[in-house]
Amino acid sequence: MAIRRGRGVAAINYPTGMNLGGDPTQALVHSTPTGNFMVTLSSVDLGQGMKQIMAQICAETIGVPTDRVIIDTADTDTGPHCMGTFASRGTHRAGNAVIQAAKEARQVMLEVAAEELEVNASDLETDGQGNIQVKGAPQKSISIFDVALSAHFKRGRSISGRGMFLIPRSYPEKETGAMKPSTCYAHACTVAEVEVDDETGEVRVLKVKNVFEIGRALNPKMVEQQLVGGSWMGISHALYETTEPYYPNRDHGGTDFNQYLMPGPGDLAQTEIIVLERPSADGPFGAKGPGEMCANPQIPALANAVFDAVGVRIDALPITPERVLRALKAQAAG
Amino acid sequence: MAKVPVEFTLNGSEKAEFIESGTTLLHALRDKIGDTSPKGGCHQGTCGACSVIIDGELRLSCLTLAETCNGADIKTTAGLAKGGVLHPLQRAFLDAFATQCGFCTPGMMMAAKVLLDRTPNPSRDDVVEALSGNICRCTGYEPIIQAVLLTARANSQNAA
Amino acid sequence: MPLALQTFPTVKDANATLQAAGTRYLGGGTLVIRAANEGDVSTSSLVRVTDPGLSQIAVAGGKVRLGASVTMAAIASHPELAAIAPAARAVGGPAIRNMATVGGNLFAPAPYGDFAVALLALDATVVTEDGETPVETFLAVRDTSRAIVTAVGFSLPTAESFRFLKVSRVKPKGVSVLSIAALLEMAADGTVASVRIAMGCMADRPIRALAAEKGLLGRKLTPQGIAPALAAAAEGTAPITDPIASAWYRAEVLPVYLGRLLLN
Amino acid sequence: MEMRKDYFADVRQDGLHEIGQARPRLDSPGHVTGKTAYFADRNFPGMLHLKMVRSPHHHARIRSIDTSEADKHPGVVRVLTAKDVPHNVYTILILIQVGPEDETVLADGKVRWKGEAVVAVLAETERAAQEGAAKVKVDYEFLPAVFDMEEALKPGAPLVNEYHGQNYYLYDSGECRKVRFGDVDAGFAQADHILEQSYQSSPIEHAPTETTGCVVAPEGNDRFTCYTNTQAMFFTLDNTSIILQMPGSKLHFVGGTVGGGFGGKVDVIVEPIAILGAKLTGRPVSFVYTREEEMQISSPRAAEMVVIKDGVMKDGRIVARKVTGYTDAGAYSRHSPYGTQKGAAHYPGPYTIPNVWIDTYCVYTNRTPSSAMRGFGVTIGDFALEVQMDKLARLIGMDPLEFRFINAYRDGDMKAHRQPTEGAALIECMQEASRVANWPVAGKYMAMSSYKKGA
Repeated sequence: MAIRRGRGVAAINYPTGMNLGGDPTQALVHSTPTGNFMVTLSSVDLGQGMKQIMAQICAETIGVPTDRVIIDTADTDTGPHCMGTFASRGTHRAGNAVIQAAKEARQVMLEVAAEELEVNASDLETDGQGNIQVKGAPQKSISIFDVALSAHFKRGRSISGRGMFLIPRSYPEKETGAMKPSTCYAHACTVAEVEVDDETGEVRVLKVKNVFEIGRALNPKMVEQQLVGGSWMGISHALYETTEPYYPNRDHGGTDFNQYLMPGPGDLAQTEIIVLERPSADGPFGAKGPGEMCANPQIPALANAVFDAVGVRIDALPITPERVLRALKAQAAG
Repeated sequence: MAKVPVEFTLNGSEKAEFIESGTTLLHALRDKIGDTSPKGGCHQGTCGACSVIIDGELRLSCLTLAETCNGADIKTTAGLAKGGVLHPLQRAFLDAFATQCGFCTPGMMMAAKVLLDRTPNPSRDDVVEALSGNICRCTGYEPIIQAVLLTARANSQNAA
Repeated sequence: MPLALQTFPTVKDANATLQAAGTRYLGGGTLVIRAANEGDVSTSSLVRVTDPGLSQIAVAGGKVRLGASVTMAAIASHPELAAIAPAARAVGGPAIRNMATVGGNLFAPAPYGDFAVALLALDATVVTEDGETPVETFLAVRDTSRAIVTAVGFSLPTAESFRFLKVSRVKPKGVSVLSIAALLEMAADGTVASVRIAMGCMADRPIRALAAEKGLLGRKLTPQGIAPALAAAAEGTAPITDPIASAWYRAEVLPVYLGRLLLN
Repeated sequence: MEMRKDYFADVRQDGLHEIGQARPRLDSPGHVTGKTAYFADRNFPGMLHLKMVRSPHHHARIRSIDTSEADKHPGVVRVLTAKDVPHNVYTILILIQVGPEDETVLADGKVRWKGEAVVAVLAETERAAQEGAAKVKVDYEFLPAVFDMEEALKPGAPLVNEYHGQNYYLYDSGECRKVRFGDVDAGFAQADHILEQSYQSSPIEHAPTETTGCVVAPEGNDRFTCYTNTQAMFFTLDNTSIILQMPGSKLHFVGGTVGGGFGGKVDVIVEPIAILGAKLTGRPVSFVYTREEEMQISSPRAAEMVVIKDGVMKDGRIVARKVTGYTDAGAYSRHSPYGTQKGAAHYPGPYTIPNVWIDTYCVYTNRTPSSAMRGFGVTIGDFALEVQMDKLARLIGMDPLEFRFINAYRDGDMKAHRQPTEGAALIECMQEASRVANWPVAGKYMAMSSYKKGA
């Protein structure tokens, strides 16, 4: 028996948002009487944390702490249209809509503050802690709490804003395929190390080192969640997963989590994540969509690592022990 | 349909219900009693999202008939926090960013709680084994393992 | 008809009810309740027995008697059953092990039933109201068995004599690619004096590796010594094909893993 | 995780108050206390349960459906067939003008995949619905089925879906989406080596821990509230409006808290029939996929076949790349024509290649309809492209990482679909990978930049 080691590399890019655009998202922002901000959307949180990110984006734009923002989403009686959560579009599309809405609300907020402070709105800034102050003279300030009370009960102003983000749809040219699929792309490069048991075809993933360029990590811990979980899913796709293990034969499809294989907590590779940020031109604070692409580069990197280890190419997914063993036997047979 | 009585203790309070014979504990808890913290991810015993603690042991409520739990002491994730204060495991799951979609979280915490109740200072392998019947599709497991180890470390520091 | 559970204090009472159509015995629930949840409407009545004797573990004079309701977790943590604990621990995750029973495992179709593989290697006896049956015979006719299994009995092996290996793709908990249990007695000269090998996933239920057993007798546990046994290991097998692995793969790696079990 | 802030520092504004900060997630306290409300955590008195009778055959004509025994079964409240669905033939992308309508909510006259929905049974309990479903009798006449994409594309293959008329999706560009850039034949003629390889995948399931489903409650005023785990609220609402021929104002969808999606919850499958059931019975309705349905009935990621032919020079430049991609849509379109087209836009990968030819086909077979999944249209393509890159590097005796530097796209490079590259960062990712993985490359590659040449 021999355990043989190998490593492989892969580099990829991935578009942010629906292919060819044409996928709008809207947002509404308004202040409560005491200066909390309600973001109304119909975007869906699948667990990636879209509610939290929209709160941070709104907070940054308005100039308040994130805990002053409330997200009301995915009720079609209240939330304006969103195309949906898919195609790595949530943060990019909804984030831009929230920024636009929050900017409009912020402008009203500053106008009310300007009236209270008897200065020009253009001379005001927020301190990020819940106050509005005169630029260069921070002692002259008013709390957003008081500004909102004033707007509601004294000045009859609605501190609110509307946001809409749409990348116009591109139609591919029939003969050449000329088109504009996306406005920004995330990037990744993964190096994977494996051990292959040449008697059983079992592949053990020792290490994956993933470098991701995602535009901007709006919340680094949440980015880490996505990238770590995505890297696991990439490994899973590469080595384990299929609903039809004998495709194109339809038989023996798994119907539960025992038969549908995914790496367990005892199969985890040592995983390293490095993040680079090249802000995108049109993303919210430069963000791109990292959610999908983070599960892609591990797959070819592992395929290449298996070849590096045992000298056989598995060009069909998933790279099961059976496929490796069959290839090794064919190799031995010459 | 014949109804049968069931009585058990749920998170310290007495519960008595008439249920249809053959009802799983998962359905009884969720649909009759209103504790929706155990989740139905598979109803097959393969995902662990419905895990509860019965008389100190980790069980799958989707494969347990409610009427076999008469007199039992049942604990669910809904009962972990006391008086509005989070249980150390809950705190650790927050601090370790160990939840994404959150659907597996209540089951994971039940599995982790049983482990820590018996093995206050578990090794990583102990944690991996304890969580091995619970599926998570979002996190890649590592943050959850870290959250459990973090809880153990915090507990041992508090005890010291 | 809705599903209904009937509870009896003794096996005798339950056995009578179990003869009715659409009735199944409820052990740990991992097979029967699952089937009901998945829409199997052929079962409308479940029967269970609360006799505490069914959950008892008795170890005396080198003999073990496990009540049919004894769980995998109870076996795995029993201080006197350390030798067979690996086979009990091979079943499911912690929650499943708290529920899955010895009796149920005898009926679990491949790729499940790892503990029954161990019982087959141990030459266990299956106890019902009708009497005692060798596990090998019982497994062969289990599909038509109607009497409730009350216990299994076997001689407790020493830790050195009993070996168990489960191969799964997912760790630490995954269903079997295959499992192998071996009971080996060595002679003073280091050769195999007696051997029973059982395999999971090499048929729809646990089966003996008779040819491999024969090939091992009188041989040393060295690569050369076991070579004939490994070469014969697949004889008489009909490995299953399922989402975990194909019959081809299982047959290919059986001698590899048998070799590792014997040499380690 | 480590942030490498030294890259692109000149174009990034750091030091913001909330952005870039690891704020705790506002939803996590709900998750750890079990208080987060998923759709299935809503329970209404008198709620009915919907179970689907599904096709046991891959391809068959339905001669007759007899629901009389099911109708009479205790606990069964209503049995629905195709004739109950106002607009039974639909396709979800019709909202963005991608047709034709090609799928039935409930099978009408024919089934095209094993598992297709035929009859819906609504009952007081899940058990009664299961029992009722078991009593539905459907008389099928088997038809030949095709499972292999190459077979499906051959003349004379069984026709999978009459609404298309052929076993591929017809784009405005013809039988495939095309990209033509440069002169690929001239590129091959010039190349030192040519390598043509074929790559294959099989379907993959999203396998979220929460299965697809919804709970519908009549509001009592002719409106219906649908608690759902859809990934796209209005997409689902608007398609439901079309299928049920109900004004959208009668529909109220509540969701947004989903137990994992990964692309698996953008098909509009459970909501229309559940709302129809609520409408016809006046009762709340729950339709939740079993785990078995989630694994085998819900759309998987498509199986794909990718054939890549490359011309490469000894110095490492790829001078021509021809990619033919096949996406196994299964029996119906769902999102597959979109995903196939996304593949065409993605090839030839993040590399600058002067001569490119792309054809991507969306192929119909008698299998579970596939649809979107994390990395839709790209994931399998990237597997093929990046294994091909490894093979090419070895073919010319070059380090695989260095080989990628030579071909990596940079700002200003023209892509095959005729957009100039903007915001590239592939080179920097590879440079960092070289460092962290201790995979050294020549200094000239470490000195490269994605920035516009000369800028």
